[in-house]
Amino acid sequence: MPEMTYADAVAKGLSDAMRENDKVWVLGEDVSHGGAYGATQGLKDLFGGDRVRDTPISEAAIIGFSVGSAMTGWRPVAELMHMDFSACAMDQLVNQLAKMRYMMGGSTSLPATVRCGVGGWLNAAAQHSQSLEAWFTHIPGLKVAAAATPADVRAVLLAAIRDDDPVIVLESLSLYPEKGEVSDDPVAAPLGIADVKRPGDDLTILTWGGTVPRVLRAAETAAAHAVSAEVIDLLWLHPLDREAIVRSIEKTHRVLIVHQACERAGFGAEIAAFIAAEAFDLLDAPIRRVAGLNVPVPFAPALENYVLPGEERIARAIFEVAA
Amino acid sequence: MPEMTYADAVAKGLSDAMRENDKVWVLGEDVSHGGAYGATQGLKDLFGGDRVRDTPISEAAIIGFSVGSAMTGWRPVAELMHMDFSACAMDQLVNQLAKMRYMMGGSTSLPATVRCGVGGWLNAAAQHSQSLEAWFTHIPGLKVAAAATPADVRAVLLAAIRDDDPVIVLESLSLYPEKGEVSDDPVAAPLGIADVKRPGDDLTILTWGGTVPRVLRAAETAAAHAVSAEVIDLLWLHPLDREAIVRSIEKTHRVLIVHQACERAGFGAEIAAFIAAEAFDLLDAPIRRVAGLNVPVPFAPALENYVLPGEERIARAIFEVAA
Amino acid sequence: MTETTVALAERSADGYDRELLLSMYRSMVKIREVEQALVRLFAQGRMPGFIHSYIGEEATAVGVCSALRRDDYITSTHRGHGHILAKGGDLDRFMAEIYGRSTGYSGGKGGSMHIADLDLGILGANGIVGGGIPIAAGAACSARMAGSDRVAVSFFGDGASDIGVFHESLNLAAVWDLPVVFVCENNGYADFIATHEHQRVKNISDRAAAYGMPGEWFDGNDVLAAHEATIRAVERARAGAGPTLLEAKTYRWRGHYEGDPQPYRTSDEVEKWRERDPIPAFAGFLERNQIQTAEEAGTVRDEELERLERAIKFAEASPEPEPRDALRDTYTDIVERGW
Amino acid sequence: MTETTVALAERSADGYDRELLLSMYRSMVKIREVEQALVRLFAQGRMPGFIHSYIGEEATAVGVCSALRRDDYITSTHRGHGHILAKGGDLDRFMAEIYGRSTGYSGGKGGSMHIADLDLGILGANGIVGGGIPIAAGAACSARMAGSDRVAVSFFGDGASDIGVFHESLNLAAVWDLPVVFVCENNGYADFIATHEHQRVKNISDRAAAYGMPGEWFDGNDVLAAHEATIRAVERARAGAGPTLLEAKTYRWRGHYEGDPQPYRTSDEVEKWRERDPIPAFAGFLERNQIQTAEEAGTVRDEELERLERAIKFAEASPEPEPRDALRDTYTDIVERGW
Ligand SMILES: Cc1ncc(C[n+]2csc(CCOP(=O)(O)OP(=O)(O)O)c2C)c(N)n1
Ligand SMILES: Cc1ncc(C[n+]2csc(CCOP(=O)(O)OP(=O)(O)O)c2C)c(N)n1
Ligand SMILES: [Mg+2]
Ligand SMILES: [Mg+2]
Repeated sequence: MPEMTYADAVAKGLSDAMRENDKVWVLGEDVSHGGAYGATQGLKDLFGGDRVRDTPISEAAIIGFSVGSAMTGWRPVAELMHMDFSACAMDQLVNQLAKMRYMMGGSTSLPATVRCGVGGWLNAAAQHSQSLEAWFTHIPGLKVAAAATPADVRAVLLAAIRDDDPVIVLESLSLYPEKGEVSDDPVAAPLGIADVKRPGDDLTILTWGGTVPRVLRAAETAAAHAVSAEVIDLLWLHPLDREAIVRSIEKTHRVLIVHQACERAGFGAEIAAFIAAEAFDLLDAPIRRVAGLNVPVPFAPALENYVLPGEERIARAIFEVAA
Repeated sequence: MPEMTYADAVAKGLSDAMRENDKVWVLGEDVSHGGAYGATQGLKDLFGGDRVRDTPISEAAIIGFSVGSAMTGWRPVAELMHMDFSACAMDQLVNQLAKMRYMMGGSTSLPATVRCGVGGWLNAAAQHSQSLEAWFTHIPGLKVAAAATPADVRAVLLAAIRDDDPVIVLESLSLYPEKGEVSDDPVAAPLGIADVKRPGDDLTILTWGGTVPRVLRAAETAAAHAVSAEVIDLLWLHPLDREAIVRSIEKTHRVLIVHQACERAGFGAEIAAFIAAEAFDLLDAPIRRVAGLNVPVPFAPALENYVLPGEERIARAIFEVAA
Repeated sequence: MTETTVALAERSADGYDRELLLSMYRSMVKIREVEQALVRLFAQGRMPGFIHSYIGEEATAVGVCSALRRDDYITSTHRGHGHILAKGGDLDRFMAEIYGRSTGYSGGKGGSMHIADLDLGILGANGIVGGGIPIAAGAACSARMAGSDRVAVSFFGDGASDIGVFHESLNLAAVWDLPVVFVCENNGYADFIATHEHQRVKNISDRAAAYGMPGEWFDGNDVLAAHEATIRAVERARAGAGPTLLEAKTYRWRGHYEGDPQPYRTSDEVEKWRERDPIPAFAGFLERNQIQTAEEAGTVRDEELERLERAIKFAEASPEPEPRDALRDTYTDIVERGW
Repeated sequence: MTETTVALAERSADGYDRELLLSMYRSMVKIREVEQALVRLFAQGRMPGFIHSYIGEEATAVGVCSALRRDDYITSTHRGHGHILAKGGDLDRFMAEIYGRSTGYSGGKGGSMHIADLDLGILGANGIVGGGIPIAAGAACSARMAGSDRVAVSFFGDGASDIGVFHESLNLAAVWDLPVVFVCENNGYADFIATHEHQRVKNISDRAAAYGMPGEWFDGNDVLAAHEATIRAVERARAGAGPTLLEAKTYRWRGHYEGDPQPYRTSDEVEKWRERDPIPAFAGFLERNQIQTAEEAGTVRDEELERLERAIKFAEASPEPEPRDALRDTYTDIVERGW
């Protein structure tokens, strides 16, 4: 299988989807030029300016046009360069895109995909580093996915675009340059199915997006100290793979949740609440979260690395939970 | 103590604050006319058009102007008629208001208050019934409060306006006409302190806002069946009164969380996660949540009453958790 | 900015199709009677929620929609009844939805503010001020990309012309030359605030210049002015010449919502506008031009009232939705858990 | 729309204060040298994050800010270095912040995109396009309510003039007659997209009409044009006559960010604008008007370079922030938990 960067894998997923269905089109700021981070590179050459459309800096219109497009037979794929900018489009995302089908009693569907560049470790400070997936998982009508490898992001994107409901796809900005193998065939990720990225027996680590590689490295460290962590990359936050979570806890009886977003009211809270309600009797230890500290993401590397959940902090938590 | 409606108590809290500090001013849609729900009634007559300002339908500007005002010595109190419309102002709320102090290394403070009409039971459908507090509790830099009685809403508002940080205040639209006693003296709610609205021994119910009276009624029902529920009205979601929560669980060992917002990734999840991490060993039963079902709020009363957490559903959960 | 309005009294019917004119009249009467019935029924507590009455503005919805094809799109607003009916919405399902019944357009999930009929190109009323503007433009984009000559119309109010997404949508529609007509219904108020108190532009249609698109205002109480302005804009749109901003100058007879005590305006002001009632004005025009007699006009009203009575009966006889229906339609595939 | 630009070459210095002109020149040179140094240092990997260079646009920041008082407010953008320095920002703290050091304006919490100095009325650069526009208007509202004659200026780009909050802010500022000057820096591009590709209006200043406010464009490479247009707008604002929209027509010499490969434009185009370099043009003006000799201009540059060297040394010698500093400043009272 060919190796490519995460950013190229995004472009590949998009071109797979555009090739298999000519109702798929792409819009966003700079997308005809590859986008700010190269994730739409080459699409305009392949599919033309009608299906790869640059927009002004108008996030509300980007999503609003997508709503109208999706209601009238097309499959728009909108890019929000940084997820922070979704704040400029929340009405269209939440009050329109998410609810339109329901408000109409099911008489329409909205097969739109919204791709968001997510997270920190870019030294881009508080307005360009947020992971806001919790907002969207809270809103019925949206599906939410995240991917941490080139193969996964391609597969998740394909699944999202094929899906008949709106899907918010989180792409980890810090992973864009990372390389990995991606198959030639367009393989879509099965909806709502998590991926056990590393099997283990002593504790279950639930994570997604930008923290996946960090968790895997921390799990390596732990393994060197005879702690065997099972690492589950959720891939889908909604629908959530509850069975996979419970299955793993049945084995390990201990849970650590890791995510990049701020801890308070992050999606990790929902997972913990689910477990505390539905798998309570399986637990041998408190449910532990390691997440972004409850502060805005600061600029200076020394600060940012302290605030975001890095390998060292994750490793410490692994030992504590396993103890 | 005089009796007044919740809406009048809001106006009273605002006029208390405007009287004690002439830097306090009010802006929003229709506020000079009392606002859509009467919660700013009389303020313009008392304080004049300079301090009670109507705006166009421009939620982003309402909050953005508040940011600029708060940074330059004033204490704006912005009204968002329905919390659903906060979606039109999220960038200013989240990327500006919440983060400005931090991004500036503490060299400014932002004493702004944002009042939001919240929640359903109005037959106003999906775009006028949301409880979106989880979004804001997730964002460092904001404080979040909610009130369920006339006295509380007056006290919380006063505290919010006096506070030097931005505070989002949730006012329950369905409670606006409800009456209660409100003292003549301006009493502010202590920051981050919950209120035990009903003492009890068998389980702890944590709730806030529009569900408080429903929980209290359900607790009455339970009491008639010899189940003694302690009902804690959190009043502040951030800062959260963790001590009060733990203190109660030390007594009851059982927890039910009730809120109006959708269950998935609602703020109840954060509370459950906190308890599952920090009070795990105190628990005798799984943590249970009763909340809005994970669908948009529908219009027809038969549907809406099914979706929102009503007395019957709460009562059932009380018996289950206590069992 | 072209000023095109010729008072209805001076107009001739030359060039107009008789049937079209008659159907326009009928449509205006239908809307008026439906709205008056809703006002009455709502006051009786027969339906839940809120009612935003369209009374007095009928000429705009009808003038605009009569210039559209069945397969053209519209988006509408919280004050949307007129638009839905003018575009051909089914009265039974419409009424049942406002009653919150299972036979309604959305099975009771949406109510007055969320009626849609995709078969008629009605992409939904909308509870968010300005919310429908980019949606119409997105639909226009679909038409454009499909190579069809369908157009989209977005209705919205004077108040909506102040919200950010108005600006973003018009700008982007212009940049993409989309076949969309933005129809701003300036009815004098946004909630309790008069138009001149929430903006300082003389004509809202002047805002078109900010996007390099043509803008035009018309007398919103003159159904032919509305129709003709829309025809011009639609022709441009179908020809690929891009969007237009139209402004209808009209007036909201009733309060913002039913129950609004309206301390913010005088009854004199309202009275003056009631004298400019678009329906008798159009009836007079039809009479002068020998298209419809006063008697025939009376028959139209009677027929519409009878039709309306049936719709009300239909709605009132329809069952409430089953509570568990609430669990469907959030997604195409997932049914949520109930209790 | 008034067209006021008179080419710098034809201008006279009559009526200008000599010291003002000299300080304007110095300010432009300072910005240019700082920006060139940052480009170089960033390429060497000496600082984290992103750099959005202001090179080529110096006349606008300086022309505008030289028309302001110390106690007037400004809000700035991601491309904000020029504004901060023109408003008098302290070079040491500025440079240290861009380096992410504890001695920086925000102690390293903000970086290049979030520099502020409340004592100088600098209410912050801003990472969100258009984010600062309502903030400036809110500050103007404070001035108004306090009965002071302070004004506020909001800087933003051509791209920002398409975002919703631009529209909402200008509309509301007009309705409230606020003392704010909206300064749109049309530098030809928003990211990789040329201005004419993201909007269809001839002059961005024409958008003023949509709000019933005056609009005026000027040659953004002519520091006196910028200064004079601002003086006019500020006078109106101080006199209570409300806001103005100004458009500076200028050009971004470098890529959107340092590292931008710029396939979207030709080097010819860039070259043409480099020939319109605002700094030599202004130096020539000062020389012709016997205000500053070429030699003196050289001295200014040397002095600024020396000052700059000190600032760089200061920044590089400053310590990184302590990790646990990250836990402060979210709130005035709560310190967050660390690990
Ligand atoms: C974003 C948003 N803000 C506020 C409201 C509350 N609201 C509903 S209708 C309305 C007034 C709308 O005025 P206009 O656009 O002129 O339409 P009209 O009611 O006059 O038809 C307001 C403020 C809303 N629904 N959405
Ligand atoms: C709301 C928002 N959308 C997108 C971006 C990403 N972005 C940063 S700068 C920029 C271009 C800004 O163009 P313009 O306003 O013309 O300013 P210039 O960079 O030319 O000075 C974009 C799209 C952002 N920061 N904020
Ligand atoms: Mg109106
Ligand atoms: Mg630009």
